[in-house]
Amino acid sequence: MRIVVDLLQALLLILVAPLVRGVVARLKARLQNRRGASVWRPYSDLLKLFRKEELVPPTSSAVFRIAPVVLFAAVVCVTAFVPVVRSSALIDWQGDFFVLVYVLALGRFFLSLGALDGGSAFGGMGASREALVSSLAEAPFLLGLTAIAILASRADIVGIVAWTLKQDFFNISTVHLLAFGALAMVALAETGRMPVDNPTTHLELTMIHEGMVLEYSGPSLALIEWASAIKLHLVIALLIAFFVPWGMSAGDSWTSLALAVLFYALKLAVCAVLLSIIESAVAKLRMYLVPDFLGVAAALSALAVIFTIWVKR
Amino acid sequence: MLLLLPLAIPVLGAGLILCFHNPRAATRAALGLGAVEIALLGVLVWQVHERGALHEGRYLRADGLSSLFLLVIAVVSALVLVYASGYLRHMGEGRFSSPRWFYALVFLFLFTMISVCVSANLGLLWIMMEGTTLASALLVGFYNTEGAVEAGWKYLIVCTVGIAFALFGTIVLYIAAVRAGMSPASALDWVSLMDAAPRAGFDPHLMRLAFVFVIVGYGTKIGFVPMHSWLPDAHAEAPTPISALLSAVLLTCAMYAVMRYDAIVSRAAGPLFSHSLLLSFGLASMIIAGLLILVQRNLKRLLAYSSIEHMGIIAIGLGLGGPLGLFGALLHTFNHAVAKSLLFFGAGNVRLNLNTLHVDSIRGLSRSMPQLSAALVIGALAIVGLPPFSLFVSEFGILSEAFAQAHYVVAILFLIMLSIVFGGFAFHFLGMLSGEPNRSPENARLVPSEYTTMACAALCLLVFGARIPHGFAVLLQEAMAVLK
Amino acid sequence: MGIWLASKEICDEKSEMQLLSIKTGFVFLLASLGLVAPIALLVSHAKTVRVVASCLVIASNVVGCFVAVLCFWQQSTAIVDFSRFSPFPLALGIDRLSALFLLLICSVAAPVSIFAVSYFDEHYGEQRRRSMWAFFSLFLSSMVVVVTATTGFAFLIGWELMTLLSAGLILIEGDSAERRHNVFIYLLMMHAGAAAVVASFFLFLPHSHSLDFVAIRTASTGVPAGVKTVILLLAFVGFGTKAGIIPLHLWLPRAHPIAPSPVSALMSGVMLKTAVYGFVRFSFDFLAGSPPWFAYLVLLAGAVSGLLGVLYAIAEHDLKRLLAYHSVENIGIIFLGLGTSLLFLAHRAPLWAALALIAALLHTLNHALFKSLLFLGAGAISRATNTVDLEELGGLQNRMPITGTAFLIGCCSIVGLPLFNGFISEWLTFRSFLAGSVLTGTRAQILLPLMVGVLALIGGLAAACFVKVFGVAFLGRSRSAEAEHAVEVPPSMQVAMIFLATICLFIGILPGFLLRPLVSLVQLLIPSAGVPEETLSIGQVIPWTAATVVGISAVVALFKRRERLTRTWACGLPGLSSRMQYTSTGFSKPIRYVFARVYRPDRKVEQRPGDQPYFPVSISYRSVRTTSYEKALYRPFVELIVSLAHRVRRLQTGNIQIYLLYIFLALVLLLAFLRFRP
Amino acid sequence: MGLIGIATAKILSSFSVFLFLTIILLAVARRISTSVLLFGLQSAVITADVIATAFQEKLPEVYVVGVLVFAIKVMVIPRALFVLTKRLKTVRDVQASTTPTQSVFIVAAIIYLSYAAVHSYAGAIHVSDDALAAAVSVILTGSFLMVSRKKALMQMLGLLVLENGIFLAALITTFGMPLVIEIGIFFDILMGLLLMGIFTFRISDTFEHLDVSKLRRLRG
Repeated sequence: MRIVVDLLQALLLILVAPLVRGVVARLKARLQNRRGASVWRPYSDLLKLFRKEELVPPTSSAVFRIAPVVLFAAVVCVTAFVPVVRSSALIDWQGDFFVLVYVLALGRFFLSLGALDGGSAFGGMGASREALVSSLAEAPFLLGLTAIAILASRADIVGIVAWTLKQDFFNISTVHLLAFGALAMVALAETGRMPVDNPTTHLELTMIHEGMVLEYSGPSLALIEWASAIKLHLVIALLIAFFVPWGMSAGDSWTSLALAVLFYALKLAVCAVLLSIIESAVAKLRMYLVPDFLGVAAALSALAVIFTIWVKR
Repeated sequence: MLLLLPLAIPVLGAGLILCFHNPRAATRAALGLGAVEIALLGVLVWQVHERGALHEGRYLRADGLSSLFLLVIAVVSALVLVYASGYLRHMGEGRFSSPRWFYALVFLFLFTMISVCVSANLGLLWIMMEGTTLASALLVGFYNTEGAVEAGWKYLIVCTVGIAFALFGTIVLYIAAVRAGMSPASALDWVSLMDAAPRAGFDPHLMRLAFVFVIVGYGTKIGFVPMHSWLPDAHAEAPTPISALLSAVLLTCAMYAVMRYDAIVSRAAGPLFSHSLLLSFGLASMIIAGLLILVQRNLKRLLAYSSIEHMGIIAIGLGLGGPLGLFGALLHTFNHAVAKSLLFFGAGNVRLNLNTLHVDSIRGLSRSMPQLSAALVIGALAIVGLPPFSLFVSEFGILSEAFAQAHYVVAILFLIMLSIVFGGFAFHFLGMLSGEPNRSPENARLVPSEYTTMACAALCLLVFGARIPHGFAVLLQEAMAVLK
Repeated sequence: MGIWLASKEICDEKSEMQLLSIKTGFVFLLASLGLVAPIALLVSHAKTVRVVASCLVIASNVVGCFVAVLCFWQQSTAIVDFSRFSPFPLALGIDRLSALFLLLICSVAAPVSIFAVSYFDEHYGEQRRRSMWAFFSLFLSSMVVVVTATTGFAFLIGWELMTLLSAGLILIEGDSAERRHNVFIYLLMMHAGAAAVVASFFLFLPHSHSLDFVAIRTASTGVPAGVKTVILLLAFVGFGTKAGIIPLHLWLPRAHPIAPSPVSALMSGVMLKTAVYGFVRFSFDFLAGSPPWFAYLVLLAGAVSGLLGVLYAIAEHDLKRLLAYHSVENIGIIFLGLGTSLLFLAHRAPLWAALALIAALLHTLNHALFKSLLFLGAGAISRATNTVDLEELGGLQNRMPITGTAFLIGCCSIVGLPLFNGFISEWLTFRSFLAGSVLTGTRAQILLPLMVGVLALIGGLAAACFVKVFGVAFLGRSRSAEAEHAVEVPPSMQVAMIFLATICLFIGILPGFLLRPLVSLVQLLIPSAGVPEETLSIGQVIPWTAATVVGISAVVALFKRRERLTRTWACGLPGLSSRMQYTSTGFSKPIRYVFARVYRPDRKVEQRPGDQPYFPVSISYRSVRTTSYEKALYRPFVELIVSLAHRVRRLQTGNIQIYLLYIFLALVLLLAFLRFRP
Repeated sequence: MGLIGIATAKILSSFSVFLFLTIILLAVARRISTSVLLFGLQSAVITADVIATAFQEKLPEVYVVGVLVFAIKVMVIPRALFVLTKRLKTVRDVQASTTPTQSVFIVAAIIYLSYAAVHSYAGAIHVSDDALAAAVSVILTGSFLMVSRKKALMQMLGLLVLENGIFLAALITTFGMPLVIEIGIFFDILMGLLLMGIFTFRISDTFEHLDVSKLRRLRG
């Protein structure tokens, strides 16, 4: 039973991901006074791409073909770490958030290699910038998680979530606030959203993530797009689980689970709205301001760690 | 008889060799006489081991310590004679500078050094020590060039003055002994002095005074800083085999004299004073010579400064005393003698073939003269005290003693200076050995006499580094027993 | 403290046979490595030399592996005593710590020597090949001696020889003025470091009366605290110099790149580790911990080395130098682990100390494996293209698929990606940092968790760096004709790389089998430590994670895809040339820009002709890192000594009267001393 | 007692004054020949002292030593040095680095210092202050001459003066060393002088001067 629920949680993260993307796109369109495409549009895009033939540069090697697969597998693997509707996950053990971060890094590593394998200037540009962003994002990401882990005296995501569930919502600590700020900023950077990267850009010179996937087409592109949708969803789910887990089902009964799903949908919707507002309101940062952005995140997360001394007792 | 023969042969031999006007005949005669002499020394060493200390009249005596130094003399002079037989091939016939004169003087020089080691009487010791200066001064000035004459003059004057002070020290010791009631006949006899020292009531003040004069005097010959000034000049300007002899044996013989005095004074007036003097001279020599090695550009002068540094090491070993310090110091005299001979031979061949000793103008030896550079590498590694060569072992012993006695300042300075010396040697030798040769040597191959001597020396360093042969270890023990 | 005691108890009759086989194997290892040198130098028949030398080296390493495995997993202790043959006690022995490092040496050396067979054959003529083999085998045996020594004498012999022989190997490769200078710096720094090691050994002497490890261990409790501090500091400086801790790393990026690739692999992969061994031996085994401030010092040094190491690495485009700087980085990570462990030990938290020590030791082993793999890869690249300059490479993956794949595994491992071995140790390090929060009321409570950020930054930058390395060297288009026509290396070289890559993967996926003996080892070093549960859990979980990732990848990859080869999109222009790709320098530009303060670059743009700003014939751009430790740290010191030497030299005036005056002054001074002596 | 006895006592009590005189004159001497003459005089004073000592202490060995001193240091060496100066045809000036006035002051200081230095020892070994101080100041003056005179010949002379001082010290404290040793020492001195003579010839052949302070090719 537990395994089924955990599996379903993971599937939820994977399958709903394009929808989240669609919703955010739609909301953004609305905020910009456009009608926007259907929220199901990402699904049809994926389907279309999966059916297309793939164009491969002649100079490229096997790495070009493997990269999207590894990226996708890594992201899917990570979904098994995150509790969504109840505080449990498929893979659940002490210290797993380091693994989570690093499995994501595995995917990104390969995607960057794939980008370089295209042999074009844009792939290199995207990979180079991605290298900068991700190398600087990793530290605040892990530090933010560390702060919360110290507070909960646990190092497993599920344990932290279970601990948070027991806390009083209104008794929020400074550490949580700081860590949330840091992790939210990191989340924007990790998922390639504004103000770090513009996912909808068509101007090559401003691209980061889009620059990397410029050479990809067909099923490979579909895998990459899907993976980045899952990643977006995943990161939102992670933030929800860490900072507002309340509403998760405590038992295994279907009703409580259904209620939890409902709560989750609600929280997800709020997040989507917030994200679209941020993305509409904020301009993309210049490339060399990104380190400052991440620097602020790092400072916040470091402060969060330092504040644990006084909060923990 | 056994003591007289090794003394008689060099003197007679010197005269004999002078009769051979043909250089080749002179060389052959010298080699033959040398073989006999070395065999006799071997027998003598063996007999001392078998029968204990040997006497010959009141003035000659050989004990364990002498036999160790005799062994050093035998080994080095064997190497030097064989090496010189090839080295002198370029030398013409001139007034006082022909092979026959060379060998004659070498034998005289050997005679004085051997007699230093077998003197039972401190006065005789002094006379013979002065004799070494006189016998070798002409050898230093052998080439009769401007440099050689200058070096020879400085050597003669500086050492004679130094030695004069040693004479004064000897006299002071004599006064102390006579005042303490010893008969004038035995007051300079080392054994009687050693016997009397603990109980005869020597005036400790006079003993210390005597030691000050002796260490300054014989220290001039050893090359202790600041009395070392003659040493680089003499070593650099002398013919290479003589440089090897000076560095490997002459300095060692002077050190032998200091050891004898140190033993008496330690017994009579407590070891603190003499040992601290030895330590300070040792450290000063190590530091100054080590620094000079860094900036020295002439290969033979470089080696000369290294000799000063090693005499400093030996002095530190003696000054520390203790079983390991003494062991290290005695072993180091032997090791240094062999390693320094090897290096001087190498330097001699560099000079023969490239006609220069300037470190900056020697390049790419490893390409142009691989055998020679192998010898130089081994010599350099050994002299800076790296394993697997034997100097590592002796320096390890001395360091152990320094740390075990908690002489931390000495030990740390010792280590720092070893590193600096290493830096100097590494810098100069890397420069000379590697790279493209900038001039082609006139005769790249070593002649057999050269490479056999170098190979023997290198092998000796390696063997002693891996394991001290049993016989030698026994010899060391006997030598240490004499000094205790 | 207890290693030898505990192991002696184990040696009952049952393990008698085993002990015998271990001893035989060990003696065989040393003897055959020692035999290679005379054979290589003296036997005249060239082919025999080649066959015998390579076979002996490889066989001895394989045997060494078995010996190490037996000792490491079964915990047997063997001692081979040569004291009868040497002037000072000289004995070799294998306890568990030694066994770990012996395993490290042999398991790296075996493939490296396989690689070396073809490498030496192709790169050197008859004469140099002989000396290469001789030095190579002696270098290996010196390292074996270092890690198995049980007396200070033996250790120091091995320690000095290791430096010398590696310098010899570098010089056989070539001896231009620049190399000579680098070798000189290498030798000098190593000698100074060795002096510190010598001193730290000898400082035990007044208390232990012998340099036997057992005696040192027993005496260490009686050593006064001040002396202990000095010993620790000296050991840290001495071993830190060898390990390449910043700012003592100066020699490392100079010496490693100029060695032949198999030797670089050994130097970077193995020789640096002997320093880690020495440091662990001193701080954990002999002294059983340190005061907290020392732990902080180690931690700080580790953090600085890690960060600066990786930052300097990113700015490099010479592959071997880049890898050398990564050695600095990884040594930094290892010392982060060691410092953490010492800190826990100082605060009496043995369990966590054990965890951090396991992390450090495992990272030591891992780094040896992947760094030698990467250096072998660099060797393969240089064989195929005659260069290791990244700007001249590109597109090698299609031409050298096996090398490329192995190299990729190496890259993933060094970055610390999951499924590869580097991750396991980095994860353990992360976990021990996290555990720092249990040390309430100490500075470590914040400092250790903050180190998570430092290590994450190091990891992130390393990832960026190796994306660059692999992407620029192996992917995309070739940037030079040599890279265009590169061919795969011969099978023996492939075998070597595949072997190392397999071990990396194996440890990365099934770490449990290695962690169990590591735990027992650490329990001996830190007596009251239990079994950290992390070591168990990661062994169980990582395989599942791996299975998930691999399974999903396999499933996804199974979908057959239609492919069509087309030219890369070039914005509508006729075509791309290789010069349009991102270069290594271009790739690292953003990071160099962000960390400009670390590099303090000196940029220079030269344009020709200078008077036409818009139509130059050529533009050259040069950006040189100016942060230099020589200038800030070493130069003043060196200049002081040299100026002192020059001043001393002036004392030797050449005037005999002055010389005589020196003698008289010395005499007068001594007489005055005698007169006014206290 | 008799006349000889009185003479002996006079010699023994006053020889130090003569020695002081010789060394002061040595300090101001400007010509090499004068210096050699002064050295001969000094040796003669010492010979007288040796003979007087031998007579007073009734030591037959010491007579032999006295004869040797007379033969070598008063007869042979000064003559050889004269011959040498003539043969070498160099300028006759001693070429001092100090003016005669400075030299006198330095020698005076040396004499004073010698008294100060020997004071603590002289009592201990039952020797008169004067005699011991004379010996020490002769040694020191020899050293001073070596350091301050640039001519090679003057260095030899300085060495001889130094040697004289040491000999004197041995004589007055212990009535000389054993005879064999003394003979050896004399032999050494002779040989040393012979060698130095050879070298002075070589120097003048090679460099065409005898100024040792200009021999500075080897340094550093």
